[in-house]
Amino acid sequence: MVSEEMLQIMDERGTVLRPDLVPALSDVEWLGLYKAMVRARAADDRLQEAQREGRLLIYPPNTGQEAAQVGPAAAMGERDWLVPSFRELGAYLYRGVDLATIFLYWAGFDLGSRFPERVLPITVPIGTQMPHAVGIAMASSIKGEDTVTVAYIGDGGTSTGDFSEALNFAGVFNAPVVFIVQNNQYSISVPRLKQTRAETLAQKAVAAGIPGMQVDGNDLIAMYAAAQQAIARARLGGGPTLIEACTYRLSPHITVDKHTRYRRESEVAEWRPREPLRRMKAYLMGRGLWSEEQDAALYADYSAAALEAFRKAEAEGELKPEDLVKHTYKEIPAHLREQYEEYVRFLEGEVE
Amino acid sequence: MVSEEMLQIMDERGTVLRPDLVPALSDVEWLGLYKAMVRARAADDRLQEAQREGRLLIYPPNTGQEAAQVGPAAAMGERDWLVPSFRELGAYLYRGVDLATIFLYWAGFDLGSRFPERVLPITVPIGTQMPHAVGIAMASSIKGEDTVTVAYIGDGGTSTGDFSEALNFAGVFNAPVVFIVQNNQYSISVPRLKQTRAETLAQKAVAAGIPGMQVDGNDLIAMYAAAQQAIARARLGGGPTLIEACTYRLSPHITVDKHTRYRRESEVAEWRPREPLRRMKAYLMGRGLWSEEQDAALYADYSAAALEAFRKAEAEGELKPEDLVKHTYKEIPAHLREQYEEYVRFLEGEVE
Amino acid sequence: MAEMNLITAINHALDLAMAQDERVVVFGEDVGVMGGAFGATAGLQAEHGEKRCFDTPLAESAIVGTAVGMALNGLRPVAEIQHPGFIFPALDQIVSHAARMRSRTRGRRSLPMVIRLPHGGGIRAVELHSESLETFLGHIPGLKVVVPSSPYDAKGLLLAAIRDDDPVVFLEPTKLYRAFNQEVPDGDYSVPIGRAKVVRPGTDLTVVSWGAYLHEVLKAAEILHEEGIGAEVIDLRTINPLDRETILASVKKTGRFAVVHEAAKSFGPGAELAALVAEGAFRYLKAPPMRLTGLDITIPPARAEHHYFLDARRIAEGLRRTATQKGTGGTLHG
Amino acid sequence: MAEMNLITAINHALDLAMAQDERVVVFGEDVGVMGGAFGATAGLQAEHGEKRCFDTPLAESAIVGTAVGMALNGLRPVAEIQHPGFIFPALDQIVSHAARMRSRTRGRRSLPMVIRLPHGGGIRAVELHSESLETFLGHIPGLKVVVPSSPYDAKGLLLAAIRDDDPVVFLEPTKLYRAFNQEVPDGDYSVPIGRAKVVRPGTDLTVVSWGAYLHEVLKAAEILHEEGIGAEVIDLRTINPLDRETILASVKKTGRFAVVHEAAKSFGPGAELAALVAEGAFRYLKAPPMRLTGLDITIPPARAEHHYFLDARRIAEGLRRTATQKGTGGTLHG
Ligand SMILES: Cc1ncc(C[n+]2csc(CCOP(=O)(O)OP(=O)(O)O)c2C)c(N)n1
Ligand SMILES: Cc1ncc(C[n+]2csc(CCOP(=O)(O)OP(=O)(O)O)c2C)c(N)n1
Ligand SMILES: [Mg+2]
Ligand SMILES: [Mg+2]
Repeated sequence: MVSEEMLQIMDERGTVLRPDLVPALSDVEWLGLYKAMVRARAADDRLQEAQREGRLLIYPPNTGQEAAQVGPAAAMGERDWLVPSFRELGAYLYRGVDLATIFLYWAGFDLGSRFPERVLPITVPIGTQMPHAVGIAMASSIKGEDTVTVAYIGDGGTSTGDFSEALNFAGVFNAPVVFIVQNNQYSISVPRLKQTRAETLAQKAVAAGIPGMQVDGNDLIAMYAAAQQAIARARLGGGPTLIEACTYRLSPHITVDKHTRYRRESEVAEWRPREPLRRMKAYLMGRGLWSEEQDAALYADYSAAALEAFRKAEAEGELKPEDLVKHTYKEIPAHLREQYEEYVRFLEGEVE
Repeated sequence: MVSEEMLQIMDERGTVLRPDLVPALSDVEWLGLYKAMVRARAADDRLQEAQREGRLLIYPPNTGQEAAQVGPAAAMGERDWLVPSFRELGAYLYRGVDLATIFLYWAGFDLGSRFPERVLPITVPIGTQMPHAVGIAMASSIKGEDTVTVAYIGDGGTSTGDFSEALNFAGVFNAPVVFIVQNNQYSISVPRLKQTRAETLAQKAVAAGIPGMQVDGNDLIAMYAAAQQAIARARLGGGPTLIEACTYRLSPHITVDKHTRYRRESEVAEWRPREPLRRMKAYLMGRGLWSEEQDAALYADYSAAALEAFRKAEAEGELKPEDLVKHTYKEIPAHLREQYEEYVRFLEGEVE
Repeated sequence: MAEMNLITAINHALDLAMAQDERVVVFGEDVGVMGGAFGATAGLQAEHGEKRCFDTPLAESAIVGTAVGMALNGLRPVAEIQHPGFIFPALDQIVSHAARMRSRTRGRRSLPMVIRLPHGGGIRAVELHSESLETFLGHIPGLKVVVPSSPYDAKGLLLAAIRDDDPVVFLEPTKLYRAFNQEVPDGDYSVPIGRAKVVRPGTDLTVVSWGAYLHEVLKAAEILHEEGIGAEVIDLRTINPLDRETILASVKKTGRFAVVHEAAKSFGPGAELAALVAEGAFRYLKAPPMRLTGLDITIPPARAEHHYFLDARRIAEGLRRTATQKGTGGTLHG
Repeated sequence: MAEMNLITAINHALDLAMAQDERVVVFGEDVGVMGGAFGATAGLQAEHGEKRCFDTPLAESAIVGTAVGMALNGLRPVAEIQHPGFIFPALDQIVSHAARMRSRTRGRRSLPMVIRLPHGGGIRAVELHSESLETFLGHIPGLKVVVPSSPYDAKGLLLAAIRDDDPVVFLEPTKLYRAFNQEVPDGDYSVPIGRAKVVRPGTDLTVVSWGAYLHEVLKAAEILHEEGIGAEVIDLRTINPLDRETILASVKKTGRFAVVHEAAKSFGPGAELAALVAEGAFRYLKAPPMRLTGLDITIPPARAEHHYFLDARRIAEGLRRTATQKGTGGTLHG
């Protein structure tokens, strides 16, 4: 059930190798997907800058992984659920997450988790979101709804117990869920080859008896096609699929990470020409749908929009002390109210 | 890396189908292995009786799984490690565990965990022993020793996160460990088919990129052959193997389990003729090495020996209060000593 | 009204909740055809279908993790963990998600989910079947933790837990499953989470306990009664949030306090109770707060567990010491 | 002797232990080439080889579980967990095995292993990077738990932990990693596990704290000193087993007690300390024991964490209340 070869539809120069496999999107739609990648890139660049300026506390860059995120996000239906990990900027933005929200999250603001209903917030403990995705999908089945859940995880995350348990549950309950492994070749400093002896991460699906496939994660067309097919199958009751998106993290793990401690610049340089935007742009330009000028203008627009979003975000107030205790339980229990009141008394200098 | 077909060397009537694959053991050695199965069966029968008589608190029977246990245990080298789960009577006995120790364990006596150095004690939390086996094997590699670790788990246990994490570690560190999954078709009431959608449990190995194979777990010759090969490979630096032993739990999950709540008697009846002792006996008798009379006498001897072991075990004293606090830490900390002394004062009625 | 034991009361509560609200689903290891290791879910699959009561693979983290997902997507999952010690593989999902989702999203998402599991010992079981988990679970902000001590409370608290919009861990004292019968209403009712109950009034000392031990404490109180010592016994019922009001009111009246629990002493639940009494009723205390607890050891094997678990006699001895200690701790004239 | 910060002291301890004893191996996520998320293992792989210092896949349960196996097979493993909250996936291995193997085998097997992990907050990190784990770990019989508050103690306690034949969890206050330098001996020494230390003498009240907060408490003590209140400050250093002797001796002298910690209050480590003081020094107490702790909430996001974590001013305010409360709790004339 695991395909032997990595799915690639468009090569690294944007030439379509498998016209038979190209999904039937209009030119405008392909252009729309490309624009979503540019938007993610521009936002990512600005977020990285913001971190360097000290406006964010920390930030996990996304550069190079846009196709693996925009492709599946675009293939989702409106009422489908997205269960991200933490590095899915392209998918968040596509699924309607406000960039200001992302900014606020990494700025360490409390107000950063205002995600749309069907997009789960960022979660930090690696792997733990996988069972949530399966549970959401199981609930869809139980309720007789035909929504599908798309869940993201990294190559490192595939080593966690929760990942395996979740895949196995998904198989047993035939849950309508699509797992996207963004294999960006590193788990912080640990290279993919030291993460597991499995030849592919797609073959992790075999343990759960579900279909797995490896896709060129920098090929937007292939990522869209693979996700579309898997989502359609899940929607029709065909159960879960694991998609390994082979991509590369062109940036450090997080903005403060000195990645040359564990990988050579030359390796990064080798991957750079294969990155997804360049490729899709070549495809669109080859078809006369796009120009360098338009591209530069678009990037500039998105950059400006990002900066505007940041400014808006920063204008939001900080968390007030009372917000602290309001969201532990639906109703504030007595002991917590007392603790809060004691703190307020301290703040007011009214201590007896 | 996962074989397509289940390895069977001897069919259900004891006829050798694949003479080319029969390991080069002498007649006496094969007979010895068979005797080990009879010993396990006799002990198991007596332990089940003892439970019904109230001498044991609980007991997980083993009937039908003897080949899956004696085969690998016999293929191990003297200094190899055995990491059992809790239903491996045949393997324990073969690796030198005193039957009295097993008896004491299920009788709820404290003194029940006197296992030989290289046999880990029974552990109850399913799946958690797998990383221990890998750690032991990693330590062997680190120390430059050529010992191999053989670890047991059940079909239900393959769904745990610890199982997957352990397999993955074993692959990454090329650990000299052989995992035996005793697929006895049930995890308490949950049938194998509801435990995972994987067609075989052997294919769970694929997720970790290690070899996996499915073996007729009721075929002693096949179990010995498969384990021998895997152990030899591990010893020579070839890394881990997963062996799925397809067998059947002919008895209830534990002695107090009413197994007809979840499976039909007819299903059990279907499996009965395929059980491992009957088959190996036919093989030996076919070769003129064994007779029904000898068989009956052997079973009677082992039964008597088992009862004798139980009597010996029950003569052992119960745990004394001071033993309670002696083994939490290497040295008894002050607070625990005080707690103990307070208890002793209570027992002595000397309370102030 | 019918006489029933605690496990039947739980079974009735689940059945009722499933009948009333189709969002309620019940799952875990062996809960379907077999009806659970102890029979709590007997008949539910037959009655409500395989979609709403089903077996899972053997994986506690995924059991709790999928419950989180189901709760996010509109169901009210009730997950069963088979034995006390098997909560540990799932603790990460509880700490990192179940208890945290509301605060992580500043109240925008709630997780109405229940985790049921057997609790406590004295049942001569193998390892990890007799553990007490109050401390591990009680220290997790965002989680509610309840422990019934009777069939009536079991049904009422479980119904309350299932209807609560916060995640609740429902601890079921295994020893009480079939220990005694009690009249339990056939229909709907609930017992409020967060309220302790004075189950025996008294004036000489306050004793807080819960679960199976409550019954040993009541026996101990009877022993003391015959000696002329009146113990006020409080069934805690909820571990988090604690009902400090009921406890402190009693201690202020009696001036003496003991807590009795199965868990190990150090960092055990009794520490919190002793501390809150020392803080909240300091001036009323005539003797130090007393903790009668398990030893700071792993629960011993079945045949030695009687050294670990307290019976009424041993409890009475401890309470007697507290009740008779010279009352010179400057109380009342504070 | 050299001036160094806490993380360097840890690095030196690991290096020394590895050089002295070839059974010591160090592993975890990113500890090899990268030298660990905070640099604790920098250079160890280069110095001692890939067999003795290596990266693992991302799987905390297996990290601790393989450590158990290695310890059983003659090594002395030192496993690193990358951030505080990621101990939870491994807690089952700790409870069910690491802490239990000795009692399970009645002393026939011991597990000399160390689990190191960053601990505590105030570092403006994302979720699950700032947690305090004393209660979860302290309540597990068979486990030792230590927390250094200075480079000197970090090196000495870590060497003691590695040589201990019981499993030790070594909590490293992240906030102190690079907070200050201290003279630390180049060579071998150890700081005994299980001993608290009076780090500032005083006569008016006893304050117990540890880790990063100890330094805030010392600042608070300075504030009080200027007001004429003498706080005796004790660095707890070991969470389990607790050094009751040192604490009780101090409280018997001062008659007042406060514990200051980062963890949430309910069922937090302060409960145990307050309880043991109430039990063990009842007649000496002039005021109720005081707990200055985190709120009973999930640690808030970075920009709001200052509401949660206590600074010297807030600590001083609490201590002042305890120190000045009318001393009418019938003490001393008991
Ligand atoms: C359970 C857990 N352990 C450790 C970490 C620390 N950590 C954060 S990101 C990361 C690497 C994740 O690698 P991968 O899954 O490949 O995702 P990527 O960062 O490459 O997107 C680690 C170890 C964590 N967040 N959660
Ligand atoms: C972590 C954990 N969860 C649940 C249990 C309760 N339990 C005991 S045996 C068992 C079934 C195990 O099935 P399998 O692995 O197939 O082994 P078998 O009993 O068939 O030998 C379960 C669920 C347990 N011991 N450990
Ligand atoms: Mg990665
Ligand atoms: Mg089985």
